[in-house]
Amino acid sequence: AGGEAPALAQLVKDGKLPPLAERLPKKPMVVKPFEKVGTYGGSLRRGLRGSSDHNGILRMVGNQSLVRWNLEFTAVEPNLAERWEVSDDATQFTFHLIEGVRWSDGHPFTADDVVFAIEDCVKNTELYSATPAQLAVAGKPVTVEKVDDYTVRFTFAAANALYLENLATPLGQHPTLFPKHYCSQFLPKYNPNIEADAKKAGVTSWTELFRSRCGDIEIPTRWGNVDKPTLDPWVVKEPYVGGATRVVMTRNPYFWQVDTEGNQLPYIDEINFGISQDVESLMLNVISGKIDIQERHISVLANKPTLSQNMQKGDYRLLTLVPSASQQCQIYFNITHKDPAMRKMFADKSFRQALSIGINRPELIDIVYFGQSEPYQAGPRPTHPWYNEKYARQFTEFDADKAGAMLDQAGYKKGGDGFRLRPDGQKVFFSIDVIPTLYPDLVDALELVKTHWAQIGIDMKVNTIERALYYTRGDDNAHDAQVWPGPGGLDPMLDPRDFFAFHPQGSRYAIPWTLWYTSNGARGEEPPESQKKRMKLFDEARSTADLDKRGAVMKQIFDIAAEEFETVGLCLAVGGFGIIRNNLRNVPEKEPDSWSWPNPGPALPQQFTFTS
Amino acid sequence: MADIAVTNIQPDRAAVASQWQLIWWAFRRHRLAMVALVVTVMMYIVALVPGFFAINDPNLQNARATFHPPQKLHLIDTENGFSFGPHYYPMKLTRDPETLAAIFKEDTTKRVDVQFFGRGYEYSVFGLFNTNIHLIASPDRTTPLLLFGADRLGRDVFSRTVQGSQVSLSIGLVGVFLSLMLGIVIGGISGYYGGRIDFFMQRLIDFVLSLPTIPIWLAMAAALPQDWPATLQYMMITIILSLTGWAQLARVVRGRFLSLRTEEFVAAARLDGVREGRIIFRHMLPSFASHIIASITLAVPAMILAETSLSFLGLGLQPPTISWGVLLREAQNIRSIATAPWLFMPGCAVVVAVMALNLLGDGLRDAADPYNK
Amino acid sequence: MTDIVPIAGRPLLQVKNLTVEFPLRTGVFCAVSDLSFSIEPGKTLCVVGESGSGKSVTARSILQIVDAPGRIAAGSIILNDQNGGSTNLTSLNPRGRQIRAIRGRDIAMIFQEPMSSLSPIHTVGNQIVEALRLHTRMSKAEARTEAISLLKQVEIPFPEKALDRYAFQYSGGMRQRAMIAMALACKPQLLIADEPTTALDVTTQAEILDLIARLQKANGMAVLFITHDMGVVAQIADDVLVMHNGVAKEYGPVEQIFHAPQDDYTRMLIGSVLKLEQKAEIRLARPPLDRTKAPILELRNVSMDFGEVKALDDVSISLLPGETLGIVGESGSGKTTMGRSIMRLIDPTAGEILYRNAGGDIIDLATAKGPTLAAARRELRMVFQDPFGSLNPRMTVSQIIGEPLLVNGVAKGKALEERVCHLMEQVGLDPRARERYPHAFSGGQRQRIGIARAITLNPRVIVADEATSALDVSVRSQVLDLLMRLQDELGLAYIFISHDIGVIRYMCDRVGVMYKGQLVEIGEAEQVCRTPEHAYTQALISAIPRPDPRDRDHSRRFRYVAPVNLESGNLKPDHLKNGSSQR
Amino acid sequence: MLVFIAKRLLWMIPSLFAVSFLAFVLIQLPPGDYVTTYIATLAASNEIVDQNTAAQLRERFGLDDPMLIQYFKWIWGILSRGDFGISFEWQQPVSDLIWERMALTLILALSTLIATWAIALPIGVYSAVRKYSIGDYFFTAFTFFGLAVPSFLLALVLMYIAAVEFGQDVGGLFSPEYENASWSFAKMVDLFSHLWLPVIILAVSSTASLIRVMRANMLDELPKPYVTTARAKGLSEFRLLMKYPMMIALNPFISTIAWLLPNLISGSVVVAIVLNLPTAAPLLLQALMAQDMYLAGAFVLLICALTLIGSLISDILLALADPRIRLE
Ligand SMILES: Nc1ncnc2c1ncn2[C@@H]1O[C@H](COP(=O)(O)OP(=O)(O)OP(=O)(O)O)[C@@H](O)[C@H]1O
Ligand SMILES: Nc1ncnc2c1ncn2[C@@H]1O[C@H](COP(=O)(O)OP(=O)(O)OP(=O)(O)O)[C@@H](O)[C@H]1O
Ligand SMILES: [Mg+2]
Ligand SMILES: [Mg+2]
Repeated sequence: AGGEAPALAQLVKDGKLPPLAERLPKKPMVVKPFEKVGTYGGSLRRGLRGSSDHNGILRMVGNQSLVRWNLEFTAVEPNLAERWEVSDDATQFTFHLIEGVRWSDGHPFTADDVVFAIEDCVKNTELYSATPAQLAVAGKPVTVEKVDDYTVRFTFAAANALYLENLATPLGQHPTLFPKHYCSQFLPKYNPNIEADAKKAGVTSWTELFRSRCGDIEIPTRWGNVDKPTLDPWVVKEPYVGGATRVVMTRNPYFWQVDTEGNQLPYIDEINFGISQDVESLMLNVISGKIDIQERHISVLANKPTLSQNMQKGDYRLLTLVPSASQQCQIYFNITHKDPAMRKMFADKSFRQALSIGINRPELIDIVYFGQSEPYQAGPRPTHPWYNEKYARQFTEFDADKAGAMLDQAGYKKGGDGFRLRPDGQKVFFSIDVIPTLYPDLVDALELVKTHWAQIGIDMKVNTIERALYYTRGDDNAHDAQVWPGPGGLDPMLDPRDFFAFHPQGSRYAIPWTLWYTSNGARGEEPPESQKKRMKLFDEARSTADLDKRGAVMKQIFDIAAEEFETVGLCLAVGGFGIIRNNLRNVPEKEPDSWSWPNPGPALPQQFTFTS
Repeated sequence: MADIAVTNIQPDRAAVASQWQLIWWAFRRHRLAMVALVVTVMMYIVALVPGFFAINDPNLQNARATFHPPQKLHLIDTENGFSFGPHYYPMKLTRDPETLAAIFKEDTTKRVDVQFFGRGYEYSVFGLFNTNIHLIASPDRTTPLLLFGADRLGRDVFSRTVQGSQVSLSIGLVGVFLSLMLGIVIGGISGYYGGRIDFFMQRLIDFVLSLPTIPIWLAMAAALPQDWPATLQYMMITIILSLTGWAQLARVVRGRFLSLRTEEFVAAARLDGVREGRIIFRHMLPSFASHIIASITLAVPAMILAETSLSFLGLGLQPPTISWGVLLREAQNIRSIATAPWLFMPGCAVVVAVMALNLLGDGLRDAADPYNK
Repeated sequence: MTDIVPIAGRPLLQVKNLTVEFPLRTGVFCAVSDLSFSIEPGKTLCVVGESGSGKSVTARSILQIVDAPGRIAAGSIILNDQNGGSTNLTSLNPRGRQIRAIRGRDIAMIFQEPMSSLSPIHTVGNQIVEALRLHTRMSKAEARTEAISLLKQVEIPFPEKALDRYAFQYSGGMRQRAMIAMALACKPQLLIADEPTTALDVTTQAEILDLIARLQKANGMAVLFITHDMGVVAQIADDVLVMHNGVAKEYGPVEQIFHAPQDDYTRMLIGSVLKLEQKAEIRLARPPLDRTKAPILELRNVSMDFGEVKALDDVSISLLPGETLGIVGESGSGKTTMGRSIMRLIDPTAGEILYRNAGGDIIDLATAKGPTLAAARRELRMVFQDPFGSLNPRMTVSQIIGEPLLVNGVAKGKALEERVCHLMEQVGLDPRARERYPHAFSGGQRQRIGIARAITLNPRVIVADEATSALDVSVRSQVLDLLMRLQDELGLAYIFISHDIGVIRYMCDRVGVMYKGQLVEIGEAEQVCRTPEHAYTQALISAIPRPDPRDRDHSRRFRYVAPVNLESGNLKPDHLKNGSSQR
Repeated sequence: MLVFIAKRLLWMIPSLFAVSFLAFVLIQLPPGDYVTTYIATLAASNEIVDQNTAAQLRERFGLDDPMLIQYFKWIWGILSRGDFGISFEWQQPVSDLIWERMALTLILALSTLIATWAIALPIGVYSAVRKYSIGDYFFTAFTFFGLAVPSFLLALVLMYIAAVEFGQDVGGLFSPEYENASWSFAKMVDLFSHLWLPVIILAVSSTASLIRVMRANMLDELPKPYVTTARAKGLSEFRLLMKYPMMIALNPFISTIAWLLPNLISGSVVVAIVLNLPTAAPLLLQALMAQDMYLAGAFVLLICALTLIGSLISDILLALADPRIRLE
């Protein structure tokens, strides 16, 4: 028999709460503490930034999906579903829920809730005019049926081999998001008076009301309603609403996990998210020891010396983040440029190759990244089983002379002022868009690249622009080139934007091709064969459940991508870092840094504990 | 009064000075203002040819000099015998492996003599020709002289400060003067005529005043053509801002003019046949000159600093453009406060500029004040 | 402090070897040098002298309020109080508590330029009450009552209402009287009056002089009286100090000055007085005016109301080319308002002001606009009653005088300089002072700047509002002669607003007499001065002080009281009252 | 006067319309809309929004309507129901979000105003009267410092010192226990105990400029003859200054009342962000950045209304302070 938090024990004694045994499932999920069994108590302080930081809460508490990632970010593990079966064609997934799990108000969590969440909520076209991508395959939404009280079956119209991985990401939380007994009151199907209720609540429609009460995965209102039952270790006490200066979450007395000694989790009583508007004040709180664990927002390389120097003062240790991204700075030349001459230039592979070897990467890494990286092009990180040496390292050797020769050969001869001319006589000139507020290091890096390229006769402008504009220019295909960190270092399946024209807002070297791909050829521009081939291969990989087979397919993609050399990378994504107060234990000091592995969530904060 | 009892007055009629001469004479007596004038002129000379005064290429990144503290320029060398001449010692760099913090130590065994009018990096003068002669140059390119230290990329803060003066002392001022002119003219007309004209002008001013500035900034940043150079864009922003910024001055001018216009000397000027414009500018405005001089001298630092706030919001000038605002913005973080306070040296430049301009303004005010003889 | 016993032979104030200097760019200017005099309680010392001779500077030195950069370079000013103590005022800190206690309470001062010396943003009452409460223990209400009675004593009509009005709503003379009321508020031991009656008509002036004399009698108040009006000097002075170029030319009893002057300058001064007693020679030499010519300016039924105050009430008058029309009248009777209406500085509420311009076209100035008005203004000029206020404090004198020439494109550069110098010389100013700002001039000098400015453009009509009130007699006669010469040369017409009947008689062809906004009498100057018809005019003429100390008979004086006394509500016929009936 | 005020109030209506419309246009002028910026924000943490979700958001917020229609829908909501619309970002009615923030902003603005004037006016007068004295130089040096140091840098340094050297918690306007508490006396006390730091920081630069301007204006008024008259009455130098030249030198400051509030809001954005103040500025900025139109629009509308009122008040004060203007 395990223990429970003293405060809860007191409530039980007062008769205000059922005893622990009644609150826990029969076979509660057992979590092995990272270091040792913890002790109850304490309030964990963490910072949020501004008003759009709801994902900062999600990452900490909101990972209670049917499945979850393991700590290493390599495999999917059971969570609310204690096991599952997948049909061979990867179209049917049957999940067996842990029996006796309760929502934070004590109401049992059953298959009905999952069916309700998908069938009544997500598939309600008034609420979701389009089904979230994860839950739709081949344009058709998934069907969810209740097999028994604790068994649900998901059926897709076509193979969806990645579904489990997707389910483990934050975007896969829909099935466990909406408690039927609470949220049904906001649906017309269950509540005929819903429009009147909406009026009374001061909103214009029932959908507004639903969202403000039940939230959604990535909107602030998910944390704005103290009444909504959840399955999370902590529940909202002081909500995240407009104008709030902090958010407080308190332990969920019905949380369904225990440690190896059967003690109900979480150990920590309360989480206190202070909301800072500015990173610097967050930094101040960190170095003066007012934050217990933080990596979000402060993980800027330039902060590292300051954070290191204040380790003693702030009484914390450093947390190393393993980037899941592959590339610190990927340069996307617009191969599909509107101007034919520019297009021709960027589409010229040897031009791109010459520019790539014209960059003195070691110097750049030394200056901008404190020597903390290595030259790199693209593809899975060296530690990943699908690592592709050629794709990752080709054309990273700095050789200005060779670059010059290549450019000469490609027809870009030097003009009078030392800068090269295009075959049509125009000076070679283009600008690279970068968002300084978001990625200040990329500005520094590009500045250096500019000087390197000037040496080989290429004139480039570092175009620092505002965020929304960056997107608009990309969407309009109006950019010469843009930079962004390249993803897919540890999760190549989830964001393959650099490997082929996959992401309409990410694969910035050929946005029209991505449109062609995502719209099944209806929009955009038809890509060349090599792209089409990769698109097909990726679709194949996506529907391959077998990991090895899938890897083989993906490796083909990397080979082609390496050959085509569409994007130019600078260096391997640099590891981020964070801080952990010395009295906070059970925290892995090294963890992946990814949205798919929404750190630190999969490290299970419910088993974090304070030592005195 | 046949003869005034004046001693030492030249009898010559022509000995009488014009008002400008008078002001200049009065100004010259004001020692602090003269110093301020000299400083201001020097700052503008620097701003004209910053390359000449810079020691190192302001954009040159140097891996071994990141967060390099300021270096001392020695005059007397006692380490290697005894000798005179401006020189410095290169710093030796070691890095703390854990914290990545750099540790610099002066290496007194090596001595580098600085050269005056020596050769350094190449820069262009007014965009006309290129040269590489600098006021101060260091013969040793590998261990450059960093008078104000270096920033996170090992760039020379001194040279950047010098370079930044160009933008900071010029572009922002365009807006200042534009809004000044608009404010005086519109406020002057409103206050001079009063009545109905005033009423409508005031509604216009109210309207402009209540226009929210932040959305204008944001909209502006987006609306300007992207292929303009950063400085031109920024100039446009300041100009457009001045199109709303005039309203404040206009209100103040108008308030003052409303009472001034009842003064007898204004009536006298009107009878003299002076046109409205001249009445406003030549007759009424001087009575208000102190306020306006004060406003200008205040607006200049405000403009230099506004740039820092603008870039804080992701607007305004952005690196790689160098201006004092950008430099300060880059320095504005806990890291600089805690570990690299020399990054605030551009702030000292701002202080000096502000001080010089204000003292200059004070001097002008005093010199133009008829009661101050 | 009401019943003091004058300590015989012990002067109240002793000024010894006073020297006041103004350091200027080109050297040190000595405004007063080595000046000594003393005043006994209950006595009056009149200071006369050329305009700019240092009278005001001397007066200001006593209170330690000489304008920067002026400084008392040498000498002492001893104030002997009634308890036997004495203080050297020059040794006191000008901001200190001691001198502050003396200012206003022991020594009060009436400034020469009352129009600029009152705060523009406080009511007159407020400023008087402040003076009262500063040195006495009066409550607010008491002080207010006292202030009302003071205003009444200085002849301000409707004092209860006037108390709450602002200086710019007062006429020039009313402001001056307000200043006087303020200075008298605390019943000082010494009153320094710097040309306190320049803006007052003779009847009001007589009342004020009587008031001062009463206080002198009752409180033993000593008076230092600066004036250009030798008539006043003759009437009130015990001693006279004649100044010239900062030094005392003559200092002695009034009898001596008038009847046995020792100094040449004094003799010249007295001579000028006599000159102004008659019609000007130039005037007499001129052929009579052609009365048949069409008037150059004609006012038809002009009225002007300021709220309930009717400043002009249905005034009709005409002016012939080349004519000098004098306007006299009680202070506050609307003279300035008339002048300003003609210049269209204010828009009259009713009536027409017809001006026949050089081309012969008739323009209604009351409604003219834009270029028509601007063109007319070139030919019509004005000398303002307030010389200080009408000079831009931030322009040098040469700029002020040159401005009309410059903006009308008449002269530029060197030529302009020449013209300015010439004009300054014409009005008796030293052209070398043209780089100075207006505040560095004496009151009379400023007035001459105003005159110089008015004659720059060779106008056709000049409205001169008290244009020579601050000038000493000799300069005044020079300036008047100049004006008449110009008139003959250019065919100028003048509207000459003045309180000085002597001046009117000296140069005017016709005189209009105003009373409470109405033109009550108009006629040939000689005739109006000799045999006035209207009772008010008779009272006016009767109140002219004689420039002879032996003739101090006040019994000739009449006081005119308006036919309808609206306040008491009973109708009374026109009646003449024996001058200061209270006595 | 009453007629004047009534007329001015009436005129505020078209002004408000014009400004709100212009603001609405301005807010939308930057490329993209709320959804784009929303996606961009999340992308900054490499977080991804489902494409379908994005399209859906757009439809739900009516972002597909033409702007005019959006504007009129919004204005009509305000006029007919006092409904300022809903904040996209918070899914909350705008009116729930703005009032408390506006109130705090006003408190901060007024405190700053009082502090500024209380410090600056006497110093300005002193500097003018004792021109080029040691004291004048001292204050001059102070003002230059205040002018040249960006206020948020000052904020940062003060916070750094307070946090690192003294272990004090300085951000925000409330202690944690009052953060979300309802209003009470204790909360007010807590508020004022936190208010001083932002007030000082915000007041520094405005105080500095106020001192300079006041000094200049006083220097103009001091030699006027009416000051001498007052002096000759025996008035003490202090009372004399306060009553006469100061009242006239104040004229320009009265004119500034009009834009105090908008200035404080735009001027304090960065400071408020650094110091974490729960005032309108950061929320407004955030709303603008996110193109959360209705929230931003409501703020802008309120600020505009307050500006117009401020300008009315300032005009009334101007007329009260100077009879020459009043009696025109
Ligand atoms: N601030 C000043 N700077 C320079 N000179 C001055 C200043 N004030 C006065 N003066 C000069 O001092 C002289 C004496 O001036 P003051 O005012 O005493 O003359 P006044 O005798 O009162 O003449 P008036 O009768 O015209 O008023 C004048 O020549 C004047 O130009
Ligand atoms: N701006 C004004 N507002 C209100 N009343 C005014 C104004 N100007 C003049 N008055 C009033 O109009 C009347 C006439 O004034 P005006 O200045 O014409 O008198 P005046 O004859 O020139 O007197 P003085 O000889 O004293 O200068 C006075 O009662 C005065 O108080
Ligand atoms: Mg005088
Ligand atoms: Mg008058």
